[in-house]
Amino acid sequence: MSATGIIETQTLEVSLGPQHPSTHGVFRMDVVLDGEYVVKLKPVMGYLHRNHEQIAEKIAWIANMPYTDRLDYFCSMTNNWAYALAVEKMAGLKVPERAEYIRVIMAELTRLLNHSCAIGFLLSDCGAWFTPVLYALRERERILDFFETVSGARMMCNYMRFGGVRVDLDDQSLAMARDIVARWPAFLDEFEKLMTENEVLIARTQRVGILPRELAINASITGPMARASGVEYDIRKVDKYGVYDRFDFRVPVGEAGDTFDRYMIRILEMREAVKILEQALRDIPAGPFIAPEAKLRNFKVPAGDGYGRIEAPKGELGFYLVSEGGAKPYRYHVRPPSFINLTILEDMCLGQKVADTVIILGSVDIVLGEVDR
Amino acid sequence: MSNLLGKGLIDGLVVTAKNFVGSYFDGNRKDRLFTYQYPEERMKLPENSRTFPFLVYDGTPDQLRCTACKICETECPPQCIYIVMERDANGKPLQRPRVFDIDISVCMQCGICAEVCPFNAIKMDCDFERSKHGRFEDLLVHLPELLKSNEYYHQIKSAEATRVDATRKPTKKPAAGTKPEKI
Amino acid sequence: MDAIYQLIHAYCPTMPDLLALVLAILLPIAIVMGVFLTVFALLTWVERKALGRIQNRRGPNRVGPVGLFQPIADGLKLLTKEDIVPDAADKVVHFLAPVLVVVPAFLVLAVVPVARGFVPVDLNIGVLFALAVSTASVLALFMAGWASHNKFSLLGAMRGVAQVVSYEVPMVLAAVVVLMAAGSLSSVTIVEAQRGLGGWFVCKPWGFVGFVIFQLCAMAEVARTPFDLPEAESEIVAGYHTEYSGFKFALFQMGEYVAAITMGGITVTMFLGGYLGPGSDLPKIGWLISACWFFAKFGIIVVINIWARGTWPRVRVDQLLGFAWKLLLPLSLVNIVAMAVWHFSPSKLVGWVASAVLLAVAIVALVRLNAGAAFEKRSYRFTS
Amino acid sequence: MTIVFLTMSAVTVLGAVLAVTLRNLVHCLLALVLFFLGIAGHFFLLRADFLGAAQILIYIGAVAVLILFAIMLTRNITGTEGGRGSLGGAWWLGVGIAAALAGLMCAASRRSGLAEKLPYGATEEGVVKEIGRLLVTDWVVPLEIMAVLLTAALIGAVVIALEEERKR
Repeated sequence: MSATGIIETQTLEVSLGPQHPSTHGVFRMDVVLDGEYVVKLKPVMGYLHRNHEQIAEKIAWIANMPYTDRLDYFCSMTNNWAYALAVEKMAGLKVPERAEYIRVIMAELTRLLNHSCAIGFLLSDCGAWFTPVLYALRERERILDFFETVSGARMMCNYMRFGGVRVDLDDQSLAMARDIVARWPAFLDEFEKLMTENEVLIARTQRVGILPRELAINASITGPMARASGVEYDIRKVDKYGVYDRFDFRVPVGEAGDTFDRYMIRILEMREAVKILEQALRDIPAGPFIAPEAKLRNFKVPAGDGYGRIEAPKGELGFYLVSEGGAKPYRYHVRPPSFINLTILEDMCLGQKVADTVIILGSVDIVLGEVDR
Repeated sequence: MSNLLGKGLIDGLVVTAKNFVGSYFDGNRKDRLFTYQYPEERMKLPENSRTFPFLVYDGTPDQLRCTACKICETECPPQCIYIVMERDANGKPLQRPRVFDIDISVCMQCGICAEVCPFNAIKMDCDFERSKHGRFEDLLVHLPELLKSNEYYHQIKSAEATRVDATRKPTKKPAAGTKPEKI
Repeated sequence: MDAIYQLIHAYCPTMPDLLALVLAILLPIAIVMGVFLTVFALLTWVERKALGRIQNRRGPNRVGPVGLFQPIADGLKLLTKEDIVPDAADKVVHFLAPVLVVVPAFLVLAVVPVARGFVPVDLNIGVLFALAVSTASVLALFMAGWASHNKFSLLGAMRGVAQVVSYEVPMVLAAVVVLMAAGSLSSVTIVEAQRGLGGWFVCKPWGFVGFVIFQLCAMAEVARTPFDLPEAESEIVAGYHTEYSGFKFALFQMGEYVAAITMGGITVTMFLGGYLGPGSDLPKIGWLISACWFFAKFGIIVVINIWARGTWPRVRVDQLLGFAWKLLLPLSLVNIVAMAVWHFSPSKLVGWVASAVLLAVAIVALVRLNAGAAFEKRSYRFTS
Repeated sequence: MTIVFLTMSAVTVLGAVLAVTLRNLVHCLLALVLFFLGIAGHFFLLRADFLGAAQILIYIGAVAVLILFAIMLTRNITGTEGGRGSLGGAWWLGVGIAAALAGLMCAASRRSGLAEKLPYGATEEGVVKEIGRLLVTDWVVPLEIMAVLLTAALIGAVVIALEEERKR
């Protein structure tokens, strides 16, 4: 059933979501179908809007930290870091070396956690009946245990502080982290053996949802998605924030920019993240974990503005803050990677089939908490 | 594909078979069957873990550390704490709360109240079994329910409690006007 | 039937003839229904348990010992649930669809020889009957999808119809090989034709290819992963039974399961030697041993189904149909030729080699033809 | 047996009547399927098991589905419009044509002596075999003509599909 000169068929408008098993939350796609082909797709966002930016402008600088946990609830550590980075830039706080290392460890563990779950859910969208997801969750559990031991909470860590981190890593938790990192390559091998060469997966993902390089740049796509399209852009390399210039790691870049590339780039990035973690856990210096001049209460940021950005697992996560010198931000703006990456969903989905829209959406790797804020 | 077509499918089957068989010979539970069978077995929570706040008292419940300074009330991100200071017959403030309510349906367990408290009076609990039948009144926790002894604090978080006790030793009960310790 | 009739006469000579006749008809039906409904309930438990272990979970373990009573609990739950019919639905068709799903599934059971001398109805066209009746489920799919007045349902139904119709063709053609070998359409005769060491049809080149084709088609026919498109939950919610709840939903699940069971039974009968096996011919307890053999072989099919479901992703609609028309259909035609080669070859060895070579060449050629440009090996560059 | 025959006939006739009188096209199709089922039942009743099974396999499994796709392709896909014109004033014409056709078929089958040629005496097992034998001996020419026709149709379908593929 396709639109040709021979038989005129009617299009069918289907609303995928907000209650749909694989829209990764309350997200809606208004899809116009011709048979099984997508001729039009409109992403509808905002079901999870909760006034994140407005709330932030009403409360103290530090009180915002737990709110950033809830942006991308998979990666609270990197959210914390981006926000802390922006504030530190404005306040001119110097972060002690040990804290920088701890931050790198946390961020890279978050990357492992996010990517493994992202591809797990992508495969689940392909119909692999939750097996890959549960393998990913099994490994994620270790990282979450580690996060809980260190920060007190599994997902809403609220761990970073302006000028450092809240709790130091003791030897026991460092050993825990080393154990996780040591296990990870084996898990990746198992995962890859399970799926990467699976013919069904290849047939489903190769040349599906192609994002051309130019479009990726023009739409300011970042993160693994941009790199899968061949854009060599990684803020860890560009900005060298934190202590990333001390680690030896490579950035994988894809060619075709299709769903399969986005899947593979994530796996390769995890392998690189393991390398970074090994180095960071080996080299972590002793010293204070928070800047001595940093304080929690009555914290004021000098007037001015600042933009702090990091390479979050999903892409560039930025916080643009304006201060009037008071105890609260005057303006607080988030540049969430999944929101920006989601804007070109229609371009990737046109001409594909309904079944493909779901896996293309899965390969974008969105978290609605961040998209809608 | 350089290798044989269908190899990927077989490889996947091998992995799932290994996991299937492995789950029966899984000595260390965390390797494969990582779920806890909740009501029968409980997770051992690490010391740092935090759920809802509680108020620490030394000895008897009337010797609570809280001075109703309202720092936690102002710093609380979702504004879920409500404090009214006790006053005597003449209207003189008594440095302890008459009302201390926490709406745990709003509380987001961030632990900032415990961090900012200069008197180590409010701490984070480890008890996650707080479900109630009602949605509103039942989840509004009042002062008597919030009070927990220092012994309880030692019981759930011994290292942290010992550290706190060490810093508190010199001044048993902070006098009015004591500078809050720097954090 | 006659045997039971005689038996009843022998033990209760006073019973009126008509009653004895009715009993003789109803008794096998009751036995078959009872056995297969138990198998159905047990199988849902086995599947959930096995999938759980595959996925590092425990599976159901709360109701009864190791969760054995879970199917009963599920049934009770679904029975007590509210039955919701959408306002815009076509009420009559919406009601009829779940019924129509279950009926053909059970009808097929009538021709499956479960043990030696035990087949509810030994139709002389047994296999054809089974294939024909199982096709009728197409209609139920369509009725459910269309009557629900839901776009997801309709999409699922159209997918289901296209899928079942497409896979029917290679399935019947794969079955033709067996019919040629056995020279009969009767299920009992087909089983008896597989006597002897290595007599199972699956042990022969054409039989093996036929078995693989038939098994794949059977999986597609009853919408099991990786061909579960009509109810692909990540794409179209629940497909054609999106708008069903309560016991109607249970009927859909049951219909599907029973269809899967009967398809497994047919596969066992046609390719795996049915109830045959060492000891199945013993005089007194032979029927019991043969039943054990049947269910053991049936277990193999179940394992294949569950294992595939726990591992493989789902294919896409066009790939699914392309697989049927471009690969399975030509292969099954070549398979018939291979059977002819086998039949007319002068000696067994020549037949073996000739048909095996023919099939191997056909498989390689077809795979090459279809997968020529489909899969590419990717390499990634790294910047540092 | 008479009761069974009468019920079956009633169902068959009911299906046929509903198929032409119902307003919703999909309902008509379902009624038609009921009619097909009735015919299959008649075959089973006459101990023509093979024909009965073939009737189900071909008419319900294939023909009905074909009509279904035709309806889905030409009408509103969700079937919301439903209705169509009533029987119309020309119903007597249809009845007339149907009667004439039925008469013609009866006469033709009686004249040709087809009935005598069919393998009545064969055992149950033999019916299928006999049908198969007749198809490739006595009736081989019609069979081959049919095969050529179907192949031509198949090739035509492939050509049309290829054309569409090229356009896309």
